[in-house]
Amino acid sequence: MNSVTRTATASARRTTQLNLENGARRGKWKGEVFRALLILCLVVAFVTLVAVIIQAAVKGWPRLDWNLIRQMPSTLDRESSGMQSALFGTIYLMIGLVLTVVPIGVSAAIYMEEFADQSKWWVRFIDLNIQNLAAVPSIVFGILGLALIVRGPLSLGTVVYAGSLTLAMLVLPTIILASREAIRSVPVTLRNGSLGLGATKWQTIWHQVLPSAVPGMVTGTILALSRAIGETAPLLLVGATVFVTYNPDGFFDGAYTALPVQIYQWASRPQEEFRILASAGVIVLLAVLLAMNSIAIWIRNKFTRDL
Amino acid sequence: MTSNTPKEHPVSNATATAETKRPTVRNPGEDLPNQPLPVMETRALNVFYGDFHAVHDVDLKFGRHEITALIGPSGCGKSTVLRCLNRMNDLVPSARVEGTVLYHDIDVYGPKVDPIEVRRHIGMVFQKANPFPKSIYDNVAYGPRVIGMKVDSMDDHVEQCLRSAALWDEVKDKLKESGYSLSGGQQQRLCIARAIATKPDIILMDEPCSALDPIATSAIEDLMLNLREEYTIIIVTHNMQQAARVSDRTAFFTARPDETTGNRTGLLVEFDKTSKIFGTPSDKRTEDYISGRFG
Amino acid sequence: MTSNTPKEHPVSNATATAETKRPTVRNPGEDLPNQPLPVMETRALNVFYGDFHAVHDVDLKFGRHEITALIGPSGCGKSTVLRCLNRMNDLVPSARVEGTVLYHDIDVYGPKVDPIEVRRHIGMVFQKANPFPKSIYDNVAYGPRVIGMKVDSMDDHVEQCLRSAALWDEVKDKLKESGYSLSGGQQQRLCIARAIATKPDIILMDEPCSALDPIATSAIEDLMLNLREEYTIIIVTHNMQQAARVSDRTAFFTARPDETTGNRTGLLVEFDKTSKIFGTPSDKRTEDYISGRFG
Amino acid sequence: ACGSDDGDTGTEDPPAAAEEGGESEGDELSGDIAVDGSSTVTPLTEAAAELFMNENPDVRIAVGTSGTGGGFDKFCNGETDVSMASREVKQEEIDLCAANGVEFEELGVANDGLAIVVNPANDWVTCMTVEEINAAWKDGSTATTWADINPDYPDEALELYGPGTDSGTFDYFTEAINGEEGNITQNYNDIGEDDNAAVIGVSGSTGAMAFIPLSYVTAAGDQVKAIEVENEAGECVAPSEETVQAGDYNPLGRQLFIYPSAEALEKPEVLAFVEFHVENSGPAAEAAGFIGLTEEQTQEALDKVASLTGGR
Amino acid sequence: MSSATHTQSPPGGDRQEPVSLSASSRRYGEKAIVGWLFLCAAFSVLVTAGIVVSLLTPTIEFFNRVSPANFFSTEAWAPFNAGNPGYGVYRLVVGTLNVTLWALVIAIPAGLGAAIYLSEYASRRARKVLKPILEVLEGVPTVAYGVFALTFVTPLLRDYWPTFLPGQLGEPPGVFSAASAGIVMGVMIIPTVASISQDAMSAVPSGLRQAAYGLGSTRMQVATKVVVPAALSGIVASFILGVSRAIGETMIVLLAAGAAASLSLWPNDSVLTMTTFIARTSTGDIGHGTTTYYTIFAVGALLFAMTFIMNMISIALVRRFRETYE
Ligand SMILES: Nc1ncnc2c1ncn2[C@@H]1O[C@H](COP(=O)(O)OP(=O)(O)OP(=O)(O)O)[C@@H](O)[C@H]1O
Ligand SMILES: Nc1ncnc2c1ncn2[C@@H]1O[C@H](COP(=O)(O)OP(=O)(O)OP(=O)(O)O)[C@@H](O)[C@H]1O
Ligand SMILES: [Mg+2]
Ligand SMILES: [Mg+2]
Ligand SMILES: O=P([O-])([O-])[O-]
Repeated sequence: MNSVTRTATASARRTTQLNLENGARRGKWKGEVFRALLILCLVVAFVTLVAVIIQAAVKGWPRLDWNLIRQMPSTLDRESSGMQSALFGTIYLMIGLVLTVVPIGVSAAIYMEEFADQSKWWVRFIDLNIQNLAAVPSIVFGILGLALIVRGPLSLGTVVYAGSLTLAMLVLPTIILASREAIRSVPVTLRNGSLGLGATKWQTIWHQVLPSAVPGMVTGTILALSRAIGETAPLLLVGATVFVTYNPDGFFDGAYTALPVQIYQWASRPQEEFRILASAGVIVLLAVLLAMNSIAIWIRNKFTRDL
Repeated sequence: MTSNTPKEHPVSNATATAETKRPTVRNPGEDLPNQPLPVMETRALNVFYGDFHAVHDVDLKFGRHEITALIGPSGCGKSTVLRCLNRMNDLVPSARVEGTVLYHDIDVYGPKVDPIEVRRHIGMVFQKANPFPKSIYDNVAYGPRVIGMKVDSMDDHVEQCLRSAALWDEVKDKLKESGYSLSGGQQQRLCIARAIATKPDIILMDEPCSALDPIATSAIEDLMLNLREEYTIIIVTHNMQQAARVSDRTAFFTARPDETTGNRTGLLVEFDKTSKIFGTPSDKRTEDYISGRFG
Repeated sequence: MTSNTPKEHPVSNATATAETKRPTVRNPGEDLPNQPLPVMETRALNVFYGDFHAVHDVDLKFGRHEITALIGPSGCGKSTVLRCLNRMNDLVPSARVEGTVLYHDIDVYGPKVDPIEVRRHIGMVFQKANPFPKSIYDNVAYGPRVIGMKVDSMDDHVEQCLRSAALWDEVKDKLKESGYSLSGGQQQRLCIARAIATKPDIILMDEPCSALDPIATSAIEDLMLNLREEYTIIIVTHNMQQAARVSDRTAFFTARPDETTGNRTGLLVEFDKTSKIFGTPSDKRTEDYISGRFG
Repeated sequence: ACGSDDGDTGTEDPPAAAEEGGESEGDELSGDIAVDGSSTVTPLTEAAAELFMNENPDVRIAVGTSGTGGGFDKFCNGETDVSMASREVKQEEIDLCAANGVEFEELGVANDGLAIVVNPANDWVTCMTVEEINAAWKDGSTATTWADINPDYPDEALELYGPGTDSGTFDYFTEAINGEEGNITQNYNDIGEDDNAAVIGVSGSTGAMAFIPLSYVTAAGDQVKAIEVENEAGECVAPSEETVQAGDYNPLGRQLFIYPSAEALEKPEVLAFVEFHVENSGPAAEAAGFIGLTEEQTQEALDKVASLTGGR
Repeated sequence: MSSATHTQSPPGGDRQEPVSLSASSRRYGEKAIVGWLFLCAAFSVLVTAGIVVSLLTPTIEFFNRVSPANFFSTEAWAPFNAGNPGYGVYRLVVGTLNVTLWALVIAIPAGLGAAIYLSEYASRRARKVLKPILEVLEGVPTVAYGVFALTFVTPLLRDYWPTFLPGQLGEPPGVFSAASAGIVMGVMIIPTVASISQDAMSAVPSGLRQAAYGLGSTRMQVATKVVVPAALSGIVASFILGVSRAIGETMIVLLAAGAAASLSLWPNDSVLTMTTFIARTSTGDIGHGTTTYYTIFAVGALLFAMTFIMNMISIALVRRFRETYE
């Protein structure tokens, strides 16, 4: 190493040091401000949820007691009125919904992922149709339910199952899309492994694909259900707008109401007691929702780690 | 960590490196018939993915109880050809196969042929070991079960397959554990055990060692040489030395770009005994490839 | 399509293949100092991904205006080491780097060092050509713009970079077209042009040719040899012949499995002049690898 | 107590309930009753239903809120036993019921008044004429300030709140004040079924005016101030229980109705409930914020029931 | 080769049985299963058909009574006015757009910002926590948001309205306002916009990001100059889907936006949206068979058509995006 090289190296070193070290780059603060703004955006969304919860909790506080879910709705006795029939109505709605929509949705997803030939125009049409259906306003499903299920061809009347069926159509696309996602995420190597052994397509699906896809499907389904549980508009149209002081006694019989409908009912009454009940009801609804979502997230985390 | 092992191999000195060097062929003087006795054969095989012409006019004969290696640069269609042999390409919706693929003189693309049945005769092992998320035992038993194979005792059958795959000693105490609990090389041998459990005639292997370390690789290579006694093996490999070590015959593919579209279509350049391909290839492109000028 | 080109290279006959063969080294007799004059250096470099120890104790010196090749089997940590040099590993959340990486004697992991600034000095070219979905012109101009580089005329600068990347003639009439409209090899050269547009000191290349055909590969290799006049180049490659053809020094890595966990940790086996590594390696493992016994 | 599988018409065979109730008393009432209709009447019927169910625990009454029109729609389709209405049934609805063979009777169950309310800070108005109200509310009204209604009023911006176009209250008000159902200015704040929103609106703005059911005035306390309305006799009358019952508070006093179907009345529990509803008008109305029936009104209603059931 | 069976074992073969490649069974069960699966997939088409039929039949009846010229006009919206009815749906559309506009003013920047944060800034662990919360947010019942708008946001707006603003803008809103509904709806839509945008951004190949970082870009430059432009069609799709959700949302506007069919784009006015009209009227007083009754379906059909078109655009954009990178 001669002295020329050494000087060159030394000067290079100095400039580099100046360059590499902090502060050399101008405008660093821009990045920080930008990041702060982004966090703010996220916070706006989250803070509102917190505000919704706090506001409902504060307002509904006087009525956040066991009577709320133990008692039936009452006009005379607003202080201890509850929403048991609404809670049960919602449970019935959900059971009817799950039994209807899960088999159809999962089957449709299997067909679209495993059997459908994407080059066929009608497959693409079904695909497009599912995607589009996923974004149709819920009130339109209410109209559909009213025209075809409550009245019209099915004429079920305003029974629980009519509500379940209406909600089923509403969440069907979500379930299909989530199940397809779950099926698609099963590694293709697993499929090839099975098919390469001479297993038939259905054997491969049944023995390899579905077991691996179940966690994803369950997660997607729970998330879809937690959407359905809060749907109000379509239920208003298909007959859940009822003051009922007893729980449903079947899927095809009698009157029912549901949590969000009961909340809406109370929220639009003049008396302060009902407003309080509405807020307390919001808390109950959110609690049910959070519970469902937590289960979904738990399932997802548990199983994605294993795969 | 510097090596203190004394060098065991005589090495040519650095000045000799200007000369073209080739991989070591396992058994150059072996008595192999000049023409394979084909158990499987392709004739004018062309494969398209949609409009893309992936493989052009491949004529190959795979000899019974031989190991045939398919080599060539990335994207030249080796895997594509391999997948045609047991109709795994049926699973790629855009794939279209032209030409004839004969298995015991039956066209596997014939109208009455059931691809499922084809795959029961021609097993497959993949690049990435893909055990099922089940126990080791169930991995091996899966094939016999789904094809409804009659076996006297499934336990015995599983044991025998694991023995054939040189895996029995390592797993015999944990047959109920998940296949995922094994190391990469063991997983790959499990996949081989799984493939032979259905008693296929031919085993296709697509770069079975490319994700494995030297020790696991050499275990699989030994296994292949043993399996050759009972099965016909066709292997795709990137590793020329591996082809040279294990195969009886080698097919060299390359890809030729289309002048107008720039799409690269794979084609068979040369097919011959392995010793010939690595010794005195008759095509300049083979020569270039095995001497490492590209790929 | 059989070749009718007469063979241009003398070939050793098949019986000679039992001897170990090695890639051809470009310039074995070149006058290269025995020790590199390091512009960059790693000392006891260890990298972890979460709990997984990916790379163990790497000491390397990268010489000014030299091409250094990192070779070794898949998963031995070549890319990991390369990414440490310009702190690209910062972007992998689980990655943790221990040891020292010196650039002009400054620790690039030092407390006051801004990783953005490091990357402005040490450019990078990736395995898969990754042009931005923008015009060819904007691809090249992107770097100078984001770092706020002062150039007299951006047009001239872009032209000069494209010329340096041996791409100008092919694209000069379609600078406004998308970078995606180019072929694979052209895209890779575009990425090189983009990397040199910010006038870095060092260029890191991670398997820049592995997805390219022979012609494109050789264009990039020629380009590297030219760029060496102005830049220090560090290249990771799977293709030993490529390392032999282009590099001045070669570092050979391998991976050693942990006895209890089975996790494979990468380590540096040997680092020397390329002619030495491919001629008379001093480690058995290097020997095994370059003679194709695994990998 | 699920009487029958036919959800539309409820229980048809009372004995079924006896089995299920398991009570010793044979005359214990049981069965399901489906009531639907006016949102105005809903609290009243809910109260009556609750009181009734306290005495007859095996009877289950479901009260829906589809609005007067929606209620008749279901009622005439045979989906409900009793329909609640805040106005008299319309000809189309009569026709629809007739087409489906549904016979019914109209029973008054309470009195209600529509109150005109203003902000408590409004000190310029105590009594308005129908013409003044009309000037503010009629279709095509150009009044934007109180002065536009009557030059004596201050130049305060006028802000109007009223129930939704879909409510019986709306129909009643438009007919009584503007002479034609649905005739209303484009410039009012439609607060839908939520009459309380009108209270909030009026309490928040000095120049606001709204029409709401009298019951909501009571519930609203002193957030709003109800004003007097000059009746047909030219007297300024404040809305109150007495003035409404007496019919002095006109044209904004009204009766609320239920419409049981003849078929439903054949079921003893429905008959019992309807009679109970009429007889207990006072307590129910009090609970729901309405005004009970006078004795004559009660008797008239009971007579109608009797005539429909042939004195059963 | 017509037969799939070859009885002659090839020379040197050790396989004694004949080789057969014909199907060993017809697998009817399998075919039946596929048939069932197809029916399930086709069921979704049936649902759409059901929607179209249930909307179209009464809509045709509506247009038998009211001319399309009247419906698609700026005339008064007074379907209840027996004496002087008006069916100018334009007012409802404007009302809907008013609320949508204010929703988007909130949702687009916040949703995009949240998406950029999640995709480019958040650590994997943070993302694993935040993304599910976002999903929970997407599932918060709109009736809860509606109650919140009515009982919290509205009073807040009325008390703290910037009255120093000139003209109409300075007047505090009433009990019902587009602003209250719009703001809450905007917050409701943030998760939708954020999660689709984030999907689009995370689908941008990491190679592009690495290239940009490798050139010495800052995180902000990578996000704004590389990732967002590369994911643009997916991001726009999320905006359009957000619009579509805003247009179709019912409970918030039902509770908070009021029902005055005013032709106004001011945030402090009360407006009547298409969904409010449908929900109100179909649970309201009107008799079956009246023209007003059919109006519900005409408005419903228009709502469906509008959201349908937006969904299609959004789907097409997402598809284009996917095609670029998959
Ligand atoms: N499913 C597919 N759809 C479309 N093109 C495909 C598909 N599979 C492979 N190709 C294309 O066909 C050509 C041949 O691919 P193939 O996988 O057979 O090559 P290969 O020789 O096995 O390469 P490698 O060594 O990388 O595995 C390539 O250009 C590839 O891009
Ligand atoms: N982001 C990551 N997170 C966790 N582990 C990683 C990550 N990247 C690499 N690894 C692991 O680190 C080890 C070294 O990987 P690296 O990519 O550096 O190897 P390589 O020598 O470049 O291999 P190749 O030749 O296949 O590119 C491998 O075992 C790999 O699985
Ligand atoms: Mg391949
Ligand atoms: Mg690498
Ligand atoms: O529900 P209504 O009383 O307004 O018809």
